[in-house]
Amino acid sequence: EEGMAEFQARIDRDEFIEPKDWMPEGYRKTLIRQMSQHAHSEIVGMHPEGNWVTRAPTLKRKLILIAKIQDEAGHGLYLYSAAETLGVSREELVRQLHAGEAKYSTIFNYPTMNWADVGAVGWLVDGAAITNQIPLCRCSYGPYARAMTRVCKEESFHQRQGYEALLEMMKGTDEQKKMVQDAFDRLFWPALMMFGPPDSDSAHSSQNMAWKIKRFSNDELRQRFVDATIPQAEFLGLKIPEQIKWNEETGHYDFGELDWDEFWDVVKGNGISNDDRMNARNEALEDGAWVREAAAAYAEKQRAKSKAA
Amino acid sequence: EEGMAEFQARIDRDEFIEPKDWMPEGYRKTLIRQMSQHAHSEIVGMHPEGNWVTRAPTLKRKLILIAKIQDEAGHGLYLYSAAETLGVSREELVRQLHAGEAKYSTIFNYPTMNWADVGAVGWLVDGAAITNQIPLCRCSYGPYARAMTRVCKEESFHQRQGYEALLEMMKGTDEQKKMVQDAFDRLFWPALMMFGPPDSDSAHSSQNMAWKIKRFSNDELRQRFVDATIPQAEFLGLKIPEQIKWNEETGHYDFGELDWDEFWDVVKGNGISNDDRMNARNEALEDGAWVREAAAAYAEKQRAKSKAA
Amino acid sequence: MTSIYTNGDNPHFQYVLGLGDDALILGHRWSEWLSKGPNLELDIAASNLALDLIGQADLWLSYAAELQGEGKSSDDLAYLRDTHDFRCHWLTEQPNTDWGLSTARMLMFSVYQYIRYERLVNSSDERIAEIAKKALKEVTYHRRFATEWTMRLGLGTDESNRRLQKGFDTLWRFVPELFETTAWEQELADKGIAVASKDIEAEWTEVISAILAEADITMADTAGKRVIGSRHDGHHTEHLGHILAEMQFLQRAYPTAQGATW
Amino acid sequence: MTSIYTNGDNPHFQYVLGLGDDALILGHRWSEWLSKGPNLELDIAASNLALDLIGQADLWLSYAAELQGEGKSSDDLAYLRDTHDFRCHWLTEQPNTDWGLSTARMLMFSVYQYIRYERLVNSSDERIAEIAKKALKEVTYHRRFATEWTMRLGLGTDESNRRLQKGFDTLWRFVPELFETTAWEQELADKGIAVASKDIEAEWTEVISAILAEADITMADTAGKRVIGSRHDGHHTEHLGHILAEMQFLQRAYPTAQGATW
Repeated sequence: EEGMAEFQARIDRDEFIEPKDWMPEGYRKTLIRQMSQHAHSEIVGMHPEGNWVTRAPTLKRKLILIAKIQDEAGHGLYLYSAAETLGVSREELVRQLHAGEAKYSTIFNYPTMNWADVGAVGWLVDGAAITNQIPLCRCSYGPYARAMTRVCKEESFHQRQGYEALLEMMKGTDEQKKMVQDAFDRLFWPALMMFGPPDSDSAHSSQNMAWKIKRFSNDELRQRFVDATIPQAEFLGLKIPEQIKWNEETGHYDFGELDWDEFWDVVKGNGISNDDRMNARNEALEDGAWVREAAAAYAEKQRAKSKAA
Repeated sequence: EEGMAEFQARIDRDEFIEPKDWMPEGYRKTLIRQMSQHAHSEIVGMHPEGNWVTRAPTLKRKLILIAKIQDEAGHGLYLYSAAETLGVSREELVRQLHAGEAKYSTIFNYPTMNWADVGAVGWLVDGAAITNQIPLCRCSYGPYARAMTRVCKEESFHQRQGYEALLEMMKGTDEQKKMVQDAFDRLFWPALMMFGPPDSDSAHSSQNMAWKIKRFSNDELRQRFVDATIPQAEFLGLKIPEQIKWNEETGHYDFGELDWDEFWDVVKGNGISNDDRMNARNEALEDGAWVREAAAAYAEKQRAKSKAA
Repeated sequence: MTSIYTNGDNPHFQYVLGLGDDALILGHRWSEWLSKGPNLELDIAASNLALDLIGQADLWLSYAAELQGEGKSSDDLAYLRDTHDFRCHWLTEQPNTDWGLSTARMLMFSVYQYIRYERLVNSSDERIAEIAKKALKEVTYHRRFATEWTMRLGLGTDESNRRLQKGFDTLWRFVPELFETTAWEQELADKGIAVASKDIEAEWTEVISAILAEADITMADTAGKRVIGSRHDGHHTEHLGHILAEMQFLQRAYPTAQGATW
Repeated sequence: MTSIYTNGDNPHFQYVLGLGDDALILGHRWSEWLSKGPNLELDIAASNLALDLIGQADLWLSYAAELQGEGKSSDDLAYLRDTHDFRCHWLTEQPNTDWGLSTARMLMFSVYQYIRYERLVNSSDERIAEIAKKALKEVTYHRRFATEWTMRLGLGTDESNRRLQKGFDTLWRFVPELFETTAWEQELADKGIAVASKDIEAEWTEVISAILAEADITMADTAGKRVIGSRHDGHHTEHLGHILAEMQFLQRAYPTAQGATW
């Protein structure tokens, strides 16, 4: 009890909690869940974009796309490492993902259907992620806050790159413009759902707020994203869905009700690509097992040799 | 000795030898080798054409190509069955192919590099095969002669289809015409080598002639093919290699020396595609093992059930 | 929300196009088995399935091109549309991971096609009726082939049962899409031209469940499962794009070559 | 016999094109590993290799386009040639059957590229020298990476040794082609512009055999083996066509879209 009060006091003073510090079990567990979910999203997120690597239309775009996916693998690595400071191994976290026990951002269960999706994922999905993550750069857990700072910087870069790619396509042929519109139409709504269920349905929120693991509500962040994104879509020259309207009174865009039934359906595995994502992860894990074993065996032999010497 | 004389007398009278008839071991062995080699060629020959099935340029061409490859599988089946009448199982013959103990026509170790190759394989490779096989329709071993009759009929059809496809391409764009010329330039010489080494280097020939397993020499058949093919190539509008010249005196086309070093090199495994062909066969065999086992187990269960009933 | 690629303008064309695309893509998947089958007999069987289906595709797409009225050919429709204009069901696009999956899909789809064609034989559109009649004969054989192999694999060995079950389990999620019925499909059905997909779900379920019960394969309950996205809006699994990249290469790379010169 | 696709007109262009195509196709093969690697660290490593190689391809192909003098871009060369105009070595085209084969190929090819670039740094063509200098830094890392993984797999477990050996055994047949030297390449070499491929065979063999001896991998004797067909005549393994069908899809399917708008 006393520890708990002191812990909360530290958080209230905006101090960082570090790995060796005492922390409540709930805080640790919530962080592990959140951080690993975030790491898993980076990893699974490689696949929808990876779908276009071999078909990128120019050398420049191919290089940009590879570099972006590489950054995602890097983010996954930081975040797993940050989570490991909480006393859980990367192997265990990966096991949870593959066993279907852990979640990842459900937007990756939608397929990438045309080349504009690659730009739109940068613009909308990375954009939503950043909106979510910027507040986490001030999260109370030190390793997470520091990882987020780095991740956000790179994701802002991706977001601008994605947007720039779409700007270029909008200068192209009608077919290219249509691809951009189609990508926007498909990905915008799932991107809004990346902020999670409406505040009215969201569990744990107040405790996480108090712990400064979460600093704004889902709906607040979602609104912030919509307000930033719609003018960008207009600047691109896209047709904006009818239900989105500027509200002079509130100074925000109204966007109506989201289709939460679809959200839960996709979370539960009913998206077009859920199985493809997990199959791809499982294949990579299984096909690579002998390589990981060889590397471990080799390292062991080297250790034994240097000990003997 | 007496059996041998009677056997030869039957052959000399142009009687067919049938499976239950007495035959010399050498006759049996030679036939098994030749028939299985022929069957293997049909099977391995599916691969270079199969390389283009998923990229055939029109629905019509896709249908024609699939049907042709299907016929080759069918030829493989007849020929294995015909060889089985000599007391060797299809499994054993397939094993010999996969173990690298048996040969197949080495032209299939060249890759198919452009769409015109599909037509050119029909025209030149099936064309050479027919030239080789027509005399075998009168071969002394009954089952082989009958199989050859059926095979030749279908291959003549393929040959005409292939030639017709090239005629169409020669009415097309410069790029299409170039594909045809390129396919001819690459495949013509290996097609000539399908008749086997020059008579001066060819073993066993006289015995096989006496047994009427072989009815014309390699060089005779090769010349026959060249004489038939060059006018066809001219009709297509192809550029004929310089070393090929009409010889007024002999009434044949002279074509100079073939590159037999290349032939033997490719036979020994040094062609661009030798390994690809054997890998493809091995993969099909391995990946399909569980299916064949299931079918056998099911058939066994059905037998047991109908016995019990 | 409708997609920019929705084309509700000419439902008659869209409907026939869908019949053609199903046959084309599933036929293409079967053609991938050529020379890779478990034995020669199955190489030949796979060729037959591919030939029948691609032949059907040619008929449907030729008729679709007429209904479209833009002077296109079946080849134009097959080779010069990108994914968003394809109307095949997602089930047909799935890769041949093994003979088990291909068998499971063929059972699912041949039963589906059989029921569709059996009803389309009575279409008030004579052209549809005529093509369906021809195709029905072929699909009758496909259904028998798929049923027999379902039995062999389901009842053969433990491994074959496991693999076949895995094939089905991979594919159940694509079943609800088979029975999605758009408003315009319903209208065409009301006019006697088309079959409303939802009207054949019960029969399909009955047939499949009887076969699977006999084959010792567990059936998933997919009834009422929501379908996210629609082929009518150009939505597909990621596999279709890879199929088309390969299938359309020559037509795309040599655009000035005319169809007849290939 | 020369091929209709031989282009001896502009050897300088052909030489640089070959350098670019090698980097492009091998880079493409590495890009296929993305998100499929044995672990995240190797996903990242594969990306690095792909980025370096495709970056090199861009430089070489841009320069090749200049030498060609037809106003083309590196993208035009990468995306609008068919197989017969590609000049990459066959080794680069081979599919990634597993990490063992990819490692074996990378050892073979990075040592080859390293030796080529090390000499091209002194090319009398300053542009070649400049690009080679930049690329040499990257390839130094590639060679180290491939060497380290050859040790890990060669000396790790029985399975890894077996798989790495199999990778090498699959690829030996493509080694003689690395050292084929055309008359025009020799002429360019005599002018100090190019490196004659045959001149680097001894060094390559020495380096590779030392590494493989340490890694417990058996080396095949490929010296003097005849090469049937030539990349300079547009001859390739069948894999290249499938790479291009996928790689070039968008440029082929949307020919009116300009490079800058992608």
